[in-house]
Parts: sequence; C-alpha cells; structure tokens
Amino acid sequence: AETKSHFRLAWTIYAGWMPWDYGEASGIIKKWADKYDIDIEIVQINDYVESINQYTAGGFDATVMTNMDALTIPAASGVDSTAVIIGDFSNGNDAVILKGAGSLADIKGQNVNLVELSVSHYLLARALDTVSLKERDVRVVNTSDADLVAAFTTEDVTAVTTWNPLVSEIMAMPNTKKVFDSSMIPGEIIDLLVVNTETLADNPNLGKALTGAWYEIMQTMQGNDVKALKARTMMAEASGTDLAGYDAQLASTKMFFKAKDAVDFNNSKDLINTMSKVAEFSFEHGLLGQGAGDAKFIGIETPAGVYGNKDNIKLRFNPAYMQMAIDDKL
Amino acid sequence: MRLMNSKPSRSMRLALNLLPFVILLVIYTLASDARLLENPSDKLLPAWSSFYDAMQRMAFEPSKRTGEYLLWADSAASLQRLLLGVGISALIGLVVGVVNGMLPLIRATFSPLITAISLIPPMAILPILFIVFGLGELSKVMLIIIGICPILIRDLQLRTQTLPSEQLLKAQTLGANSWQIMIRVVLPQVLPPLLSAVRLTLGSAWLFLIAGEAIAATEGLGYRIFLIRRYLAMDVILPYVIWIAILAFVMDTLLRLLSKHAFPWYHGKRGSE
Amino acid sequence: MRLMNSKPSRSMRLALNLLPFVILLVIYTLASDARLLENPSDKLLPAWSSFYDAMQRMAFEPSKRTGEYLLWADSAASLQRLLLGVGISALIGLVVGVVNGMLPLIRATFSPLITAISLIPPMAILPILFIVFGLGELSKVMLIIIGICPILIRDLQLRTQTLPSEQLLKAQTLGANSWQIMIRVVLPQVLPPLLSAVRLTLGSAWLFLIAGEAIAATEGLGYRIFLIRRYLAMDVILPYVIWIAILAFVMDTLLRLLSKHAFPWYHGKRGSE
Amino acid sequence: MADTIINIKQVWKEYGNQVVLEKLNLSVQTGEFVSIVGASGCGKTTLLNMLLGTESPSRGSILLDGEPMPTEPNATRGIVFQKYSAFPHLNALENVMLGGEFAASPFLGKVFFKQRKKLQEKALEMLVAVGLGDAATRFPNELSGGMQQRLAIAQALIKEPRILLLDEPFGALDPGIRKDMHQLIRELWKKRGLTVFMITHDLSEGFSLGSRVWVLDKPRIDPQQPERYGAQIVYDIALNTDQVIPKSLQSIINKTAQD
Amino acid sequence: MADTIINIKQVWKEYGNQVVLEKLNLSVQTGEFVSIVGASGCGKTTLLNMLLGTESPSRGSILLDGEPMPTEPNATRGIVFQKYSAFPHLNALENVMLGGEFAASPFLGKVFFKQRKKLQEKALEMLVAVGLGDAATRFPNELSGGMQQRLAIAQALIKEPRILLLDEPFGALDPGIRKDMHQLIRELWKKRGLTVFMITHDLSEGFSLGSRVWVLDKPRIDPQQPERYGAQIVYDIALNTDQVIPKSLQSIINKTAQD
Ligand SMILES: Nc1ncnc2c1ncn2[C@@H]1O[C@H](COP(=O)(O)OP(=O)(O)OP(=O)(O)O)[C@@H](O)[C@H]1O
Ligand SMILES: Nc1ncnc2c1ncn2[C@@H]1O[C@H](COP(=O)(O)OP(=O)(O)OP(=O)(O)O)[C@@H](O)[C@H]1O
Ligand SMILES: [Mg+2]
Ligand SMILES: [Mg+2]
Repeated sequence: AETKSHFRLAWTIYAGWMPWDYGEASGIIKKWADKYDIDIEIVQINDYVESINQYTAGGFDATVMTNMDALTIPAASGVDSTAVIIGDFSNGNDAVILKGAGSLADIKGQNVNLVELSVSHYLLARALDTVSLKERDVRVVNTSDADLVAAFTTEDVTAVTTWNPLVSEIMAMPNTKKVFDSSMIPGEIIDLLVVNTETLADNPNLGKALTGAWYEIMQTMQGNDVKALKARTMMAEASGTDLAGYDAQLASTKMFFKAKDAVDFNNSKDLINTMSKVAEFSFEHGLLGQGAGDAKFIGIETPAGVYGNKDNIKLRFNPAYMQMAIDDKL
Repeated sequence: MRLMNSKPSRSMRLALNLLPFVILLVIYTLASDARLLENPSDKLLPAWSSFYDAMQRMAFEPSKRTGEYLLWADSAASLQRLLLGVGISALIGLVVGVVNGMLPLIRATFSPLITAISLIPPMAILPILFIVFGLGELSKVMLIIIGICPILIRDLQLRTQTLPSEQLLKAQTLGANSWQIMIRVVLPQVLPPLLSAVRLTLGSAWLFLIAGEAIAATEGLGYRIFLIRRYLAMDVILPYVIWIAILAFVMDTLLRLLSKHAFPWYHGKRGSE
Repeated sequence: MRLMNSKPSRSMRLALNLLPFVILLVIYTLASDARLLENPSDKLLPAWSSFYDAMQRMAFEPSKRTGEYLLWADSAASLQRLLLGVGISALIGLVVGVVNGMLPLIRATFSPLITAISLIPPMAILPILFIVFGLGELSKVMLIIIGICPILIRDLQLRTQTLPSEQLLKAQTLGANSWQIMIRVVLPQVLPPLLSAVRLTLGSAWLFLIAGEAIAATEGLGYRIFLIRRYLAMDVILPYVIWIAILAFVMDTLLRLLSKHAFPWYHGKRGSE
Repeated sequence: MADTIINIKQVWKEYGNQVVLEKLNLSVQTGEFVSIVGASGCGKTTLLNMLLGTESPSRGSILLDGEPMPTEPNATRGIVFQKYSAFPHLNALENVMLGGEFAASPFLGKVFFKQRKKLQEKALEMLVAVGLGDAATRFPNELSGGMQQRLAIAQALIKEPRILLLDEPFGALDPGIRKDMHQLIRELWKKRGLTVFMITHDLSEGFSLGSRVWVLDKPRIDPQQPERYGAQIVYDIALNTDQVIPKSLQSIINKTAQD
Repeated sequence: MADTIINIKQVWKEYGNQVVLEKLNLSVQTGEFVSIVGASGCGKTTLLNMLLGTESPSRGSILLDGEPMPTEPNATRGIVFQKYSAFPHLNALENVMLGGEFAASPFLGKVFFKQRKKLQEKALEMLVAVGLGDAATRFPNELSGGMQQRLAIAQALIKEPRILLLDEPFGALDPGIRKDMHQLIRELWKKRGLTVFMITHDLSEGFSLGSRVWVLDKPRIDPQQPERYGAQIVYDIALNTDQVIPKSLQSIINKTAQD
C-alpha cells in the first residue's frame, strides 16, 4: 500500500468493543485523528462475521475481532494482520448453558446451538475436554447469534454456547444453568483491534491515533464519576441494554484499562500457548484453509516467540503502540 | 340455496372482515395474561401497556444517545433506501424491458443473461455484494435492485412483446421509426403494467431491505428489529412489524390510486385491477 | 430497415445468446489472475483450478468430520425442505384459494386477514416463528410456507374469481351443487395457473430457504454458504451459488414441462406460457 | 302442447335508481320459440337472467308452471351463451357427460366402469345429433367457434331441460356458419318440444327462427334522467304466418348499439 | 386513373415445406376496390402482408408503381385490422393526429403550440368525415366496436395513403352496424381515389363493395400431403355490372372455416 490519510474501522456490538462507538460519539477519536492529521471513519456492522470478511477483502483498514477469528479469517486468507491493541479477554463473558439442573457432563448426546466455527465453538471444545468428552459426543447446530435467545425459548433447544449480552439474556430466563464459562480458561478468548500490517507499516500514525484514543476512552469510562457513568450509559444504550446490564457484562470481561496490563499480557508466554491451542483447534476444523498441512502452517508472531511457520507469518501481536501509550509518546 | 350463491350483505361482510382480527386480538390478550401471571418479566408476549410504552419511547422521546426520535429516523432511513431501490429498479426495468421486448437483436443478447441472473437467490450472494459494493447505502440499494430488477425487466419485456403486433404495424404505416414507436406507442402503454409489477415486487423489496439492514446498517427498521432481536424485545419488535405492514399497505394503495388516476384508459374496462 | 424489424438468424442468435457469458468469464479470469498475482492466497476471486479442487472435495470426497459427501448431503437436505415447503404451500394455496374464490361468505371472512399477512415481511418475524415452531425442520419449512402461501392463495383466488361466470352458471343448469362445481369445474381449471404461480414463487421459496438455513441448521446449501463465508471461501461459495441456480432452473423447467404435458388443453392456444 | 309454462306478471327490474325493465306482463306456452330483440343495454340479458333464476324481479313475479320461479339455476332450464359455455379442460364427450355425472355421483361428480360406459353412449348420441360425432375426443380449444356452440347446445340438451335459454348464441360466428346453426337449432326445437328463448342482434335471424318475437324498447324517455323509465315489450309479434319485418324495427335495434 | 399500381409476378409463398400461395400473376389499377375471399387459412392474410411489406415472396416479385415493393410498412399503404388498430392510450383525436406528429417531430414524435393546433384541426376534420366528430376526446375503450373501426380508418386515411389494406375490418361488428360501415367505406373510396384491398368472410359484403373480387382456393390437393400445393386465385371477377354470386363460391369459403 502507500501512505494515505483516510482510514476505515469496523466494529460490532460486544461489551468490550462498545468503547469504539463511544469514542466516535464523544469526539475523542476525531481529536486523536486530527492530532496526527488523518481521518478515521468508524463504521458499525450488525453482523460480526461480515465485518471481518470486509476487512479481509480490503474494505476496512482496521477491525475488532477475537484472536481465533483473526487467525482463521484474515490470516488464513493470506492477509497479514497485526493486533495493535489487546482490549480485554473474556472472563466469563462466554458460557455453555444448559436447560434444567445438571452438570457439564450431561451435555453428552444433546444438541448444542452455537455460532459454528466461532470462539463459542472453541469454548465448547475446551469445555468438553475438561469432562473427557469429544466433539462427536454432542451435535453442534449452527445458529445465528441474533436468534440464539429466541431459539433458547423453544423446546428443542436444550444447550447453547454463546457470549454476552446473549448470556445474560438467557440466564435471566427461568430454569437455566451455566455449566462452563470462559473464566475457567482465562486469557484464551482475547478481543483485539486488528490492523492490516502493510497499511500499518506505511501509516504508523494510524496505530498511534487509535491507541491514543483507546486509552483516553478507557480512562474516561472507568470508575463511578459522572463522566464515566454517562459514558457507560451511552455504551449500554447503543448495545440495547441499560447501565446495570452493561456493568454486569463488563464484570465478566477482563478489560485492560491500563496499557501496562495489556503489554504484560501480550509479552507473556501464555499468549503463545493459547495461540497454539487455538491453531490446533482451527486446523482440526479445517479453518486454516485447504493448503494447511498442519496446525503450524500459519506463523503467529508474539514477543515471546513465533508459533508455526516462520516463513508464513500472517498474524502478529505487536505491543509497540501500547508501549508508546505507557511511555506517553503519543 | 347453493353456498356459492349466498352473498353476505354489506354490514354482514364488514362484520366477517373484522371477525378474524378480533379473534386474534382476544387470543393474544388471553395468552399474554396467562404468561405474565406466571412470569411477570416474560418478554415473549408483552402486555398491551408494554407496547404502548415502547412505542411512546421509540416515537416520541429523543434517544439519549443520538437525540433522534428512533422510529421516525428508522422509517426515514428505510423508506429512502426502499424508494431508491424500487425507483431505480423500475427505471431500469422499464428501459431494459422495453428495449429488450422491441428489438430482437438486443433481446437475443441480454435475455439469457437476465434469466440466469434471476435464478440466483440474492441472499446467497449477499457476502459477495457487500464485498463488491461496500457496506454503505449503495450495497443495500443494490441488494434491492439485484433482487427485483430481473423480475421487472422480464415482466416489462413480456408486456412489450405481447402488445398486439397490429399496433406496431399500424404505427409503421403512419410513418414512424423504431424510436418514435418506442416512445409514443410502447412506452406509454407499458407504464400501467409497470406500476402493477412494482406493486407485486414491493414485498420482495421489503424483504431485501430488511435482510440488507440486518447485516450492515446503523439505522433503519430492519436494523432495529435485528438489533433488539438479541434481547427478545417483543414490545418493540411486534409494533415495528405492524408498522412495516402499514407502510407497505400505504405504498401499495398509493401506487394503485396513482395508476387509476394517471391511466384511466387502462382501467376503464378491466375493472379495479 | 427499422431496428425493430431486423431479426437475427438462428446462428447469429446463438452467438448473441452466449456473448455476455463469454465476456463475463473473460473478465473474471483477468481479474482473478491479477489479484492472485498480488496475493497468491487471496480467496476473493479464486482461480479456476481452485473451483475444480473445491468441488472435487465437496462432491466426491467424504467429509473428515461426518463422513458425508457434503454437496450431496446439503442438496438433499435443502431440496427436501424446499419441496415440502412449496408442496404444502401449493396445497394450501389451492384449497384456500379455490374456497375463497368460490364462496363469498368465506372470502369475506379470510380475504382481509390474508392480505394483512401478506404485507408482513416474514424475515421480520423470524424470532416469533422460531418460538412457535421450534428450531427443527418445521420452522424452516414454515418460513417458506408463510413466505409464499399468501401469494399463492391470492393468485388462486383471483384465478377462481375470474373464471367466466358463464361456466359456473352452465354447471348449475347441469344440476351441480357447489361442491361438485368446485371439484369438477373449478379445481381442474386452476391447476395450470397453480403450476405457473408455483413457478413464479420458487425464487422466493429459495430465498426463504436460504434465510432459514442461515439462521439454524446442521446441513443444507444455505447453511454451507453462510458457514464458510466465515473464512471467505469463494472457491466453495461461487460453485454453490451456481449449483443453486442450476437446481432452480431444473425445477422450473420440470414444472413447465409437467404443465404442458398434463394440461394440453391449457397450453393449446395460448402458446408456450 | 298448449299449457302456459312461463307467466310474467307485473314485473319490474331496478338496479338502485335505474329502472331497467318496466311492468312486463307476458305468458308463454310450452313449445314456443321466443326471439328477443332490442337495442344494446336495453335489458334483454336481464330478462333472460330472471328466467334463468340468477336475478329476481324487483316487483311482480315470474311463474314457472304456475309455481314461483326457483331463485337459482337448475336442470329445468338449459342455457347457451355467446362464449365460454363449454368447459375447456374436458373434451367434447366429457363435456356432454358432465350433466349425467353430476346426477349420478353426488360426491365425486364422476362415474366409472359400467355407469360411465352408459353415459358415454348417451353423450355420443347427443354429439352425433348436433353433428360433432367425429370430434368427441377433441378439447374445446381445438374446435372452431361454430363447433364450440354445437357442443354447448349438446351439453345443455343432455339434461332434457324443458326450457332452453340462448343469449346471442351465434353472435360470434361467421355468416356462412350461422346458417347451418339455424338449421340445427330449428330441428332440435321441433323434435324435442322445447320452449326456447333466444336473444339476438340479427333481426332476420330472430324472425326466421322464432315462432314469436319480442321487441324490447323504452317507450318513454326523460332526457334529463334516462334511467327513470325502463324498457317494455313494445312489439309482441306472433309468427304463425309468413310476415314482413316492419322497417322501423331495425332502427330500434341499432340506436343504442352505436353509442 | 388507369395506371397499374400493383403488379404481382409469378409470386410463390412458402413457409418451410408448406406452400401457402402458388404462382400468382395479377395486376391492379389505381382506384380499384379488390375484395379477397377464401376459406380460413388459405392465405388471404399472407397475401395482404406481402402487399403491406411485412412478408416477402419466396419466389417472384411484387411491384408497386413498377418499383420493387419496399420490405417494410410505410406511409404509402394504410391498414385497418379487425381489432387493435387504434392506440388505447390516446383519445380519438390524438390517435388521428399521431401520423402527423411522427412526420413533424422525428425525435419526440410529439408537437406543441401552433403546429399542434394545425394538426388538431386537420384531425378533427377527418373525424367528422368518418362520423366521429362528437367523440374526439373519448378513449378507444369508451367507443363501441363500430366507432373503433371508424377511428382506425380515420387514422389510416390522414396519411393520405395511395393503397388501403383492410383485413376483415367489419368481422367483429353486428350486422346492422356493418351496413353503415359499408356506406362509409364506399364513400371514402370513391371520394379519395384510393386503391383498396379488403379481405372478408362475408361473400355478399365482398360483392357489394368491391369493384373486383378475388377468390383464393387450392385447385389441387394431395390428401397425403395437404401442404404440398398452395392456393391460387381461382376466380378473378370484375364487377362492372350487377352480377349474381355464383353458388359454388359459398361452399369454398365455408369448407375450412368449419374445421
Ligand atoms: N348487476 C347489475 N347491476 C347494475 N346494473 C346492471 C346490472 N346488470 C345489468 N345492469 C344494467 O342494466 C341494463 C341492461 O343490461 P343488459 O345486460 O340486460 O342489456 P342487454 O340488452 O343484454 O345488452 P347487450 O345487447 O349489450 O347484451 C344496462 O344498462 C346495464 O348497465
Ligand atoms: N409466419 C408463419 N409461419 C408459418 N406458417 C404461417 C405463418 N403465417 C401463416 N402461416 C400459415 O399460412 C397459412 C395461411 O395463413 P393466413 O393467415 O394467410 O390465412 P387466412 O386466409 O388469412 O386465414 P383466416 O381467414 O383464418 O384469417 C396457414 O396455414 C398458416 O398456418
Ligand atoms: Mg346481453
Ligand atoms: Mg387472416
């Protein structure tokens, strides 16, 4: 690519991504973009997968997504992507829920409704591991996230795996039981801001402006002063709930309000372990593409080392910009 | 008297017209009451008062976030897309349909292509559409156009081809060339069928609009329904659905009246088509 | 010679028929080559060989996960839903349409209700459908039925009402009662229009099928397209879309031939309707 | 042969404000052939509909054999329209059999085996009688206009109605073919002792076929409110002897037809 | 008055294997009124289409004023069909003006202001000539069948064609109305020095209007391959003096029409 001044960022509704909407509405993003003399368009997309597809096809320069989707969609399509900001990891936001009283082991033989090949699918696989079950012990039914709540009210749906705000909606119904959630695999479902590596290399100002804006938003929304409450109320309304509901969702999200925490997480050895598990899961499900001979087909670069093929690095965890936020260099 | 010969009187007919609606309302009220008695926070069949509250909120209170009156903002956004999509489709349908119908050379070139396109369900190529036309207004309007244009083109082509050949011959004996025949003889005569065809495709247009808005939009009736679907907020969804039905009905009625008013020669003998 | 009077010869017409398809193929090949040159693992416009590989894999190699031949399993699942939905709709459309069209008392009761239902975009009430009919096969079939039944009913009702009243009177003078007129005079005569109406609504039926499968399914053509759209596998999506178009074309052709074969009296004078 | 079959007593027919027929008083004997002529829109079809039973008089009464006229069409009165009288989905033979099938099978309206054979034979006889013996397996759309009308007549006659109503039965036929149809209908009428009412626009047709001609016209007209007065039978001509057609009649028939 | 306007030389017309017309040799003088009669399907319309220019002969040639016939319809030959000859979306006056508008405005096919006034006047004159002076603002569907045909004739005559082609122009009209139309067409023909070709199914119509009658028929028939031989002009009757209609003609016209 080349240097340019107009950029597009796509986001979808999820507790950890609502700050982008607030940043847009409150003018914080414009402020930071102006500072670096660029122009950033923030676009909300209703359908999560569609937003990543658009990013992969080149329609967006930056998009929010989870670590697994970053590997299986853009990276597997040969689009070299960089995780510029680690916003949070799911700490209970994703869950396996059964109808009636029971335990995880009872899931054997049931239909499980979830968004197939998403992090929910991954979470289910990890959950099944803990009770020595295999995926073939259940029957996975692909169900659109927008309809999971309605689906759960019907009789033929007995088990679901999904994320917030859907989890809290479902848990509000009588006769439901959360049998596994992401707090039992902390740090494995990570929410990222991903930027096209080439675009980023040619336009470092984009990374700086986004990072600067993000941490200003983080600072604003944290705590219980009037400004923070107002910010979180706006986010709550945009995601279709109220402040209490949104705070409940945040409670099961490990937000990295401080850049330092995010950088530490980024640099730790755990990240590369997590990515190796994700890569193996993705390979088993054919998500790495037909060319992939094994889970290590695609290289993943982290500060603690490279997982997989060093000659085919397509996903990079680069803490440089978050580090600038710590160092006040933005 | 044979059942087929017994016709209801005027007042009787009105009563029969309303009967099923009244029954539905009564059933809903009973079912809703029963569910709410069991679980007062049940969202599936809200009480009438919840509908009222929800509509009050959507229509007459500014949204805290954007300061907009959501129902009206959504309606305006959706109607704009719908009218653009349907309007452009009608124009394309008219021009391509008439040209295809009148000129055998053009028809031979484009007719099979249009048939092939019409066989592809637009929903299946949604992902491709978004990639080609982006996620802005264009792709939503394009979805409508791709969805209904082939139908309109084929209908108008058929209408053009089935104009009595006597008329085209007569026009030629009056010294007209192809272009004059197109604009003075064919075009005015296929306008009323165009309006009927548009009325028939309006239903599909709404479908595509909602499908498009479901995936990428920041306002619009379909967007709102899909957004709050996650929370099963029936108190908003049901009134929105009814509102869409009312809008669809009004548009259909307007088109019907327009056709009757503008083309009396078309409706004269054929009754209230 | 006027352009409208110049008709292509047989071979010329064939060439013109194929022209736009050839142009499209050439454009695709050029665009695909260009993109692949830039990024060899680009998935947006795959090379022809990728299509071949993908279809080879989907159609002739058992899936690693389930051991099924995916293309055929998907096709079977989708076709079954489609045929069930369309078949049931045709049956309902026939019965309700004829009864509504023949009996004024029934028509007064149900006609406004059916009109109201036809105004509601089925996509908007998907959650309600799921809640009422569950997530199994039933809801997908019901989506098709709700989507196309009102159209079929209204069409058949219109056809019944526009049968020449002379025929109904004549039958009465032959001593028939309402029931006999229905099954011997009206029903057989609206079967051919029913087939045409079904052909016209097949497009919508495919739409609803894909929309339903996109939301909850474990197999089916729509399911596959929406699932693999996650990793942008155009090498599978595009052949699937073309396969759907082929299936749609075959079904349309079969219905057309069936109608021609079964109802020669209907097609005799009116040409190849 | 000389019983009164139809008795029209003080009959008025109004649609809303519009008076269509006014104070008709007529009686018809069994075996008469009544030709009805009149300008377009003067109420000929309305009169026939009252005889058929699909319309009833606004005032007055119509008696059939001294009893009030049934309010619905039934098998005592056969009818042939200008078009659409045959069922397009049945071939000629099936069209003619239909009346018998309705009577024999209340539920299915269709008979099989022996019963079917018998009906077929009877129907074929009738087809031969109207000159369609060779066309039994053809569908109506494979028949010419004249043949379709022959079929419609056969279909009506198989129920042996006492009264046959014809509404411009030959209006859509070419002149040459009309002649043959006239011969057919005259034969059938004479042989079967039918009472026939035939509407026609062709004066000479009416006079040559009928044993009696009714001329419908409005004797009074209010130019401001043309709907105020209805049509009456202005001439009721018995055609026992050869008779010349009064010249004034042609102008009565033409006047509204052109407007 | 006595120039040859149409010259048909050794003309054959075939569709694939089917020979429709065979070896026609005819010439027509300016001002003749040719009635064409013949059985249904014998090729009358095909012959007219060749005169119109929409069909061309398979063999032989047709000359117009000694030049080869143009291969497309144009303003030298006006035409009136049995139906659909008037444009339903224009009122009577606009229908008649259309010919003038095409000539005056190549691009829009529509004229305005002064020019329009002039065309309107001319068109109204023509409407009065065919007896539609009072119906100028009515749409075709508000006109009776006879009035529609008058309109179609007015529309054709405004371009002052030298030849007028009529394909069963009165076939759909009631007998009474036909008489009036005959008078009209006879008048117009005489006044304007037109050359007229009229197809009709009604023998007496053909004989009473025409100055010359062509009877089309197949003189030879191969029962195995009826398509092998085409129709010819079996009678070419000049009607200068009053003449009786040969009896055999009626049977020629009726034979195929019934089948
Ligand atoms: N159902 C009806 N409602 C209102 N007016 C009617 C109805 N049926 C007929 N009329 C009116 O009654 C008058 C007579 O109609 P009718 O059809 O009996 O005429 P007709 O003599 O048969 O004409 P034609 O020769 O054209 O068939 C007409 O003015 C018509 O408009
Ligand atoms: N375009 C065509 N292609 C093939 N055959 C044709 C075509 N046009 C006419 N024919 C055949 O030519 C023959 C003559 O047809 P034509 O229409 O000239 O008859 P006609 O004398 O006008 O009959 P009618 O009195 O019914 O109008 C018919 O057998 C018809 O099937
Ligand atoms: Mg009548
Ligand atoms: Mg002809």
